[in-house]
Amino acid sequence: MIGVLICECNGAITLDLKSIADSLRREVGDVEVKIKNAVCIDGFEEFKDYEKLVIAACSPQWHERTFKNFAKKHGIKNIYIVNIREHIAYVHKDGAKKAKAQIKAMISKARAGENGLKKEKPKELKSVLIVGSGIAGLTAALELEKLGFKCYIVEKEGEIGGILKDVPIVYPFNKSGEEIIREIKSKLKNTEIITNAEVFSVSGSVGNFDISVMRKIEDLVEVKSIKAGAVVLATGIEEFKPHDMVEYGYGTYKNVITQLELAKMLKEGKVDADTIVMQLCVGSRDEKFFSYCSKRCCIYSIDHAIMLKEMGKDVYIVYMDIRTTWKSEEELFRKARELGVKFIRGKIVDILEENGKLSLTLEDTLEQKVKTLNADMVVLSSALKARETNTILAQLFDVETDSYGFFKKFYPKIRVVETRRRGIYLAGAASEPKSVKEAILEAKAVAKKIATELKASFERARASVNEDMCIGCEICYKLCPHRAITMYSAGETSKAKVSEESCKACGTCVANCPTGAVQLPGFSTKEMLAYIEEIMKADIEPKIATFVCYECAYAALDAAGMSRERYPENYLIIPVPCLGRVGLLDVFKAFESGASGVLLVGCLENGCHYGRGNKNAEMIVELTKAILEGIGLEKDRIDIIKVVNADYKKFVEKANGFIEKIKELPKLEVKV
Amino acid sequence: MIAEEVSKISGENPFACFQCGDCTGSCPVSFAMDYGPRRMIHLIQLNLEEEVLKANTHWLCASCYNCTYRCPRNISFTRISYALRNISVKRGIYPNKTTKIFYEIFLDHMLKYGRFNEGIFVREFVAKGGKGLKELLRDINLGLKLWKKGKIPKDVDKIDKLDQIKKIYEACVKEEKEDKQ
Amino acid sequence: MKVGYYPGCSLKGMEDAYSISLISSFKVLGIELVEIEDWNCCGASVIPSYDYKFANALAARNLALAEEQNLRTIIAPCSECYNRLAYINYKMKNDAGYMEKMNKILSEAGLEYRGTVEVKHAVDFLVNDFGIDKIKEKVKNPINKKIASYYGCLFVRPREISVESAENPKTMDSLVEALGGTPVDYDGKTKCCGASLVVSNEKVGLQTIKNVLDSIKETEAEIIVTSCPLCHANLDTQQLTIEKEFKVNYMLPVMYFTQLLGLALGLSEREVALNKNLTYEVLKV
Amino acid sequence: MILIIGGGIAGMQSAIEVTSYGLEAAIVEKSPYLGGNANFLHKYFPSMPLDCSVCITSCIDMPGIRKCFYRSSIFSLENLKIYTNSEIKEIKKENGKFKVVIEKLPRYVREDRCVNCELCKDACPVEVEDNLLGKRKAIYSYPQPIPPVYTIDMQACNKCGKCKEVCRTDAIDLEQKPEKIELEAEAIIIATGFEEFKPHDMVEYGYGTYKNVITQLELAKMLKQDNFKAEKVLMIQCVGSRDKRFFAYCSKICCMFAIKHAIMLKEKYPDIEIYIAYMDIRTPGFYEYWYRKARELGIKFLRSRPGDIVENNGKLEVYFENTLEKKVDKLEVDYVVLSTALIPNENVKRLAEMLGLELDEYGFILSEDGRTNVPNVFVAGLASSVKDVPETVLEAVASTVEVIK
Repeated sequence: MIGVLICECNGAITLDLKSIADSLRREVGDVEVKIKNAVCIDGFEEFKDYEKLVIAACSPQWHERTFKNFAKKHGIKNIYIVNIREHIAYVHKDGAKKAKAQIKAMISKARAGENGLKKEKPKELKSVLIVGSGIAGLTAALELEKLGFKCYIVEKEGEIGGILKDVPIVYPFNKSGEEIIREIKSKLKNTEIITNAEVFSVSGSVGNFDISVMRKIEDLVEVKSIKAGAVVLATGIEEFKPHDMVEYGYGTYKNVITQLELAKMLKEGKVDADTIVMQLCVGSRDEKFFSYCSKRCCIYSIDHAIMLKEMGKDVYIVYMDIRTTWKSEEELFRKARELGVKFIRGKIVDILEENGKLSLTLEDTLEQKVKTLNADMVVLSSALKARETNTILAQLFDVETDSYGFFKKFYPKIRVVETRRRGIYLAGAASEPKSVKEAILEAKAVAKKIATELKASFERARASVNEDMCIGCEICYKLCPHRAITMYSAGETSKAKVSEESCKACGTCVANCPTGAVQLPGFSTKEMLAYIEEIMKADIEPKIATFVCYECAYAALDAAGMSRERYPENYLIIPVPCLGRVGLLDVFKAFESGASGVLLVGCLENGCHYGRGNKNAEMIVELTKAILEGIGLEKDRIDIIKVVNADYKKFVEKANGFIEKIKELPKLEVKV
Repeated sequence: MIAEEVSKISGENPFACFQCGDCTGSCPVSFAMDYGPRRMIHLIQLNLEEEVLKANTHWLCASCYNCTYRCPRNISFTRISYALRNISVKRGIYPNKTTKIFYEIFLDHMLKYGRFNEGIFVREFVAKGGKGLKELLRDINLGLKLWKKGKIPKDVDKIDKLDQIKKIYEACVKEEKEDKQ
Repeated sequence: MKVGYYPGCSLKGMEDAYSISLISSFKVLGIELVEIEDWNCCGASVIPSYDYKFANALAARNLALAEEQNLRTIIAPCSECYNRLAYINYKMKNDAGYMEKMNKILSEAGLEYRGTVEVKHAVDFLVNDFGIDKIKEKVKNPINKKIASYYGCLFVRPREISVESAENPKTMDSLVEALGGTPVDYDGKTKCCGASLVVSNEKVGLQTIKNVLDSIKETEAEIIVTSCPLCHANLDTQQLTIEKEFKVNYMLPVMYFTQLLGLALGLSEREVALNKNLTYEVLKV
Repeated sequence: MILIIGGGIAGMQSAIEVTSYGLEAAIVEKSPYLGGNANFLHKYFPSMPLDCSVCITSCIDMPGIRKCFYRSSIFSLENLKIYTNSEIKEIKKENGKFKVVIEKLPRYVREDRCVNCELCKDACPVEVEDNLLGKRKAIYSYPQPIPPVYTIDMQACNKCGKCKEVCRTDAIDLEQKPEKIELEAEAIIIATGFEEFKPHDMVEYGYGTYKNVITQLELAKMLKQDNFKAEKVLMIQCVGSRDKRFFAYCSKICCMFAIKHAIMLKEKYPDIEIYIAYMDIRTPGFYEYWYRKARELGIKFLRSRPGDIVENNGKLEVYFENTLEKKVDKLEVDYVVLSTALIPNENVKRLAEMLGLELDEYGFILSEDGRTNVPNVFVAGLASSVKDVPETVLEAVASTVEVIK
């Protein structure tokens, strides 16, 4: 027996609920249908100990958790929520037929499904591997130690400290890089630092990574294997050596150097020049080299300029924009100006050397004059670029890098220290040039995230593979956005296996498996097909199967509801966790069951919460179009739209337009 | 808007420029320009059409591509200056009479011979008054030397399929008109 | 060895010394030049100034002709021609939309270009494709002189089609070395000679040429070699005018790289039309 | 129990971080809903393309998937208490713990009875102007309110009782009184956020005098309500920031703020003319992409700091020196948008007094990586310095690492 509970929401759900309930009782067997007001307040004790309960109420975005809490209390194993408020009552004039169809479809799905929630195994390993021993890596180790973790730091070079160790005075600490590094190192107690070493193989997943590290001791190579619950990539940055920008003569003229080289001189306290010109943005903000801004050059150039000025030198800074954000940086900028560091807005065009003197040509854009400056030394604030080893590490750890070789953040707004792979984190400049302060902050954030991750044990659904049906085609393995699927050899063929820890339940594998070997409870082929078949029985024409991803798209439809926008009720909603879950089978099942059109609603470009579900969906749309054309049908019957909550009007426009197109097409006749 | 016109002709986006001045510094003839390339782009960004077209900058551009080579934003001022000349020519603006005559004869030759014909050019150029008396005298002096060397402006052969050139020209003119509408 | 050849108007006109020496010296090396039939003017810098689209279409026509005549590689000895043809070739090959646009115009004349031709500068072809070693073998009269190679602009710029790095090119110097000469290093290698500014704005034009000559004079070079008829005309023909206007004395003989090559390969001065250079007499002094 | 003061992005993120580690927490927010300044902003950088402001934090159920604030339903977390409409009255330190008294002001709607059905709103006869929502009723809620309940604006309400009549769950309580709540907290996270400087004192710009001279935050609200119409707009950067007379610091995010708005406007109305008057464009790191994009879209950047604005026949005349042209010029525009300095919330001072916190000369809390001078008191977000969203979130996460120790 399946329970069906319809919420009145104080009367906000302006549908004839009674007649819906009646017809459900009449048309669907083996159900107990009840109408109740304010389910979110009072719960549903009357359905105590039911195996499955379908709740037709407001958007699950509001009260999914509330209902789940009630369900736990009442001993109900599974609840299924149908949104009849934001998706029906608020947006359609007469939504009763759609409401009935949506509820019936959910009942069919509930009937076809089984309990798929599984609790994760608790993670026991309390150790973390950190790649890179710069400020970010060391701080992460320090913080993790305090939380009770054992850390391993793998450093490629013989010395720890990364780029920072050469900096004479680190802004804003007023200490040398060496000092800072030494201080942190002295605090480490439960951390093993392995220098001259590189990672060369990785296996396992969150909670249990197996990592081999190769260590060079003189001519010998030692292999060490490390078990870690999580990994932090803190590889930092390096300075770009502008040999390719021949106009500056770097590498040819001995007195044309980079900021980092100047830093080393300053550390030794010896700068053999009287007039020094610094050029900012060398290689940065330059489409030919690195189009991003390196962020830190302004501040350390000014730092160095002040030091030089205090040594009695004549210093010029040639810049385009000075980027000293926030308080103390801006103060430093002002101090430099007040000390008499000369700022020229422009860009050096050419450097010539004659008798050890350098002469530079540039346009002073504020004076509008092409000038020649004479200097003893030119210091290039060269771009900060990603470590070259990043690409290799990315392959080893199966994470992504961007076109510059920086590691990709999972999401640039709120998930800056995570990667697409669970258990692998980023700290410091490995993902973007950063200040020391930011690097420290990130290291701390990583420590917190790791602590939470290794403590948590979620109860959730995950995909799994039926070994007998798997033919080893590797489609799921290649499409899985989280790299949760691995292939192992089983006799003559290979088979797929899902890592329970890494799977995030997007369903991309299910949608694209040719044999149905991989299944995701809650969105298995059986459940989806049952749902689609049932919902297409709705007494509405034409019917448009609307696959809505449960992230931004669902929220956009909700927002349309809250704003009481209107669109036709022909859009029958098929919720999916991610558009990646929509496969050819689902689309053609919809057509076969009576849909005249199919609309896919998903998250924005680059905005897929699972990485690339919307890209997969695009592929499905293209394929469908080709097939439709191939069998002599109109390819315009399928379309895709990408929206966010804030742009819900776009969806409404699309909905109102797409239906007109569908109406113009002849009715689909499917012969059974 | 002048910027749009420029980018339509040249395919460059002058708005992408962030005014670093690398172009002006590298320009071999910026000393003689009313505005350097940087300022010229700035004026284009501000849509000051009159000042832009009045300037001698784009006429002085020797198309050496120094600016293009150096630009951190991948903008080619050389091509922008071609576009500006196109725009000027369409509005009948030339920096001087010589250029006007030079251009007109060149185009005429393109359509008449498919190639540039030095021999005829010299005769026509002088006939149309492309050179003043003083320069002419000096040129005659130089010309004599050249003549002695056997460096005589020669008549070049016409190409065979001249109609192809004409048709291409007509197609371009037609497209231009369609664009305007 | 056969290779397509786009002479351009200058080489057929006053600067025929370049084409004479090119053909004769390449012949010694065993390179046969196959002229594109019915080629048209590339538009130089004038037609782009007049109508940019038309100019590009003119260049595209030459490419289409070369393709039609099955010429896979064409060499352009004139830097201006090279620039026009190579850039349009680059643009059409790399921008499908542009290819379509250009072909629409070409189709009016019954032509089409699919992007199978490679455009090369004559020097680039000689040094990088034919090969320095093969040239070295054939040198009969090594030219034992200090020689300044003048590259000019369009040999090295813009970046998309540059033969090599603009800041310190070496191709011509390596050729000079192979011919027995001593290359000299100077700043003005790729400085602009002002191109056709001498015609449109004489004062500025002469000044830019002077800048180049000044920087060569400092090196005590004995010969300047060029690889572009316009550069050549500016440095050679206008040298005398500048000497007069600015009251300076350069005495710098200028010759095409092909003339130098021909002499080294044992051709006579006449065979490479050396006497056509205005600075020919200086060489004799 | 961890007390979080302020329910903006930093506060909410801190709450999620603390509770997901299994600790108890409470948020105290002075306005009726959570979200803080995020409620006012339409879209956020730096995600490409821009996505919405509410989509900021993650769902707690599933690892690795971000979801909106309201979608993460943090109001039904069992180990998190949310006190909206509430103010801190008193904080005392006793036995290493903080005794906190908060006053919960009446919202005249019982939070445990309201189902957010909106019937009351339809019944309410009183309509008033709201600076976020535009026109609204005396009983109102936000588009995606957390908590999902209504609020009565008592200043507007005429006590007609019509809402009471339609409410079937009996949620309306017009006689609700302020409530005193006592809490005991082991640690406090201050996340009071920022305010925008209102440049009434900068007479040259006529803010407050000319209707069409507005601030960026005001523009954001107009964009959210979709009622901004103009042909020519000038944005002025560093208004009050980098200015020794007011705030000498650089407000860090205004460049991106302005560029974001300019891009949004330009994409929506391609014919609009937008000028940005700047001294230095500060788009550090990967933000450079947005600067380039803005330039390419044809947004015009004037290197200058306008001197004077005069209203003339409904148009604003702006006088400025174009420093790249070395020329004094005049520009006529429909709107002037001032990118004003971002300053700390005024409540910080009171809190600082109660807790003994050290503030800097501008009223920001002095801190190091989230720690303040008082043990067990932490700070997250813009209460300590100006930050963008990623950094705010980062700090919120980082400061909780201290808490969970």
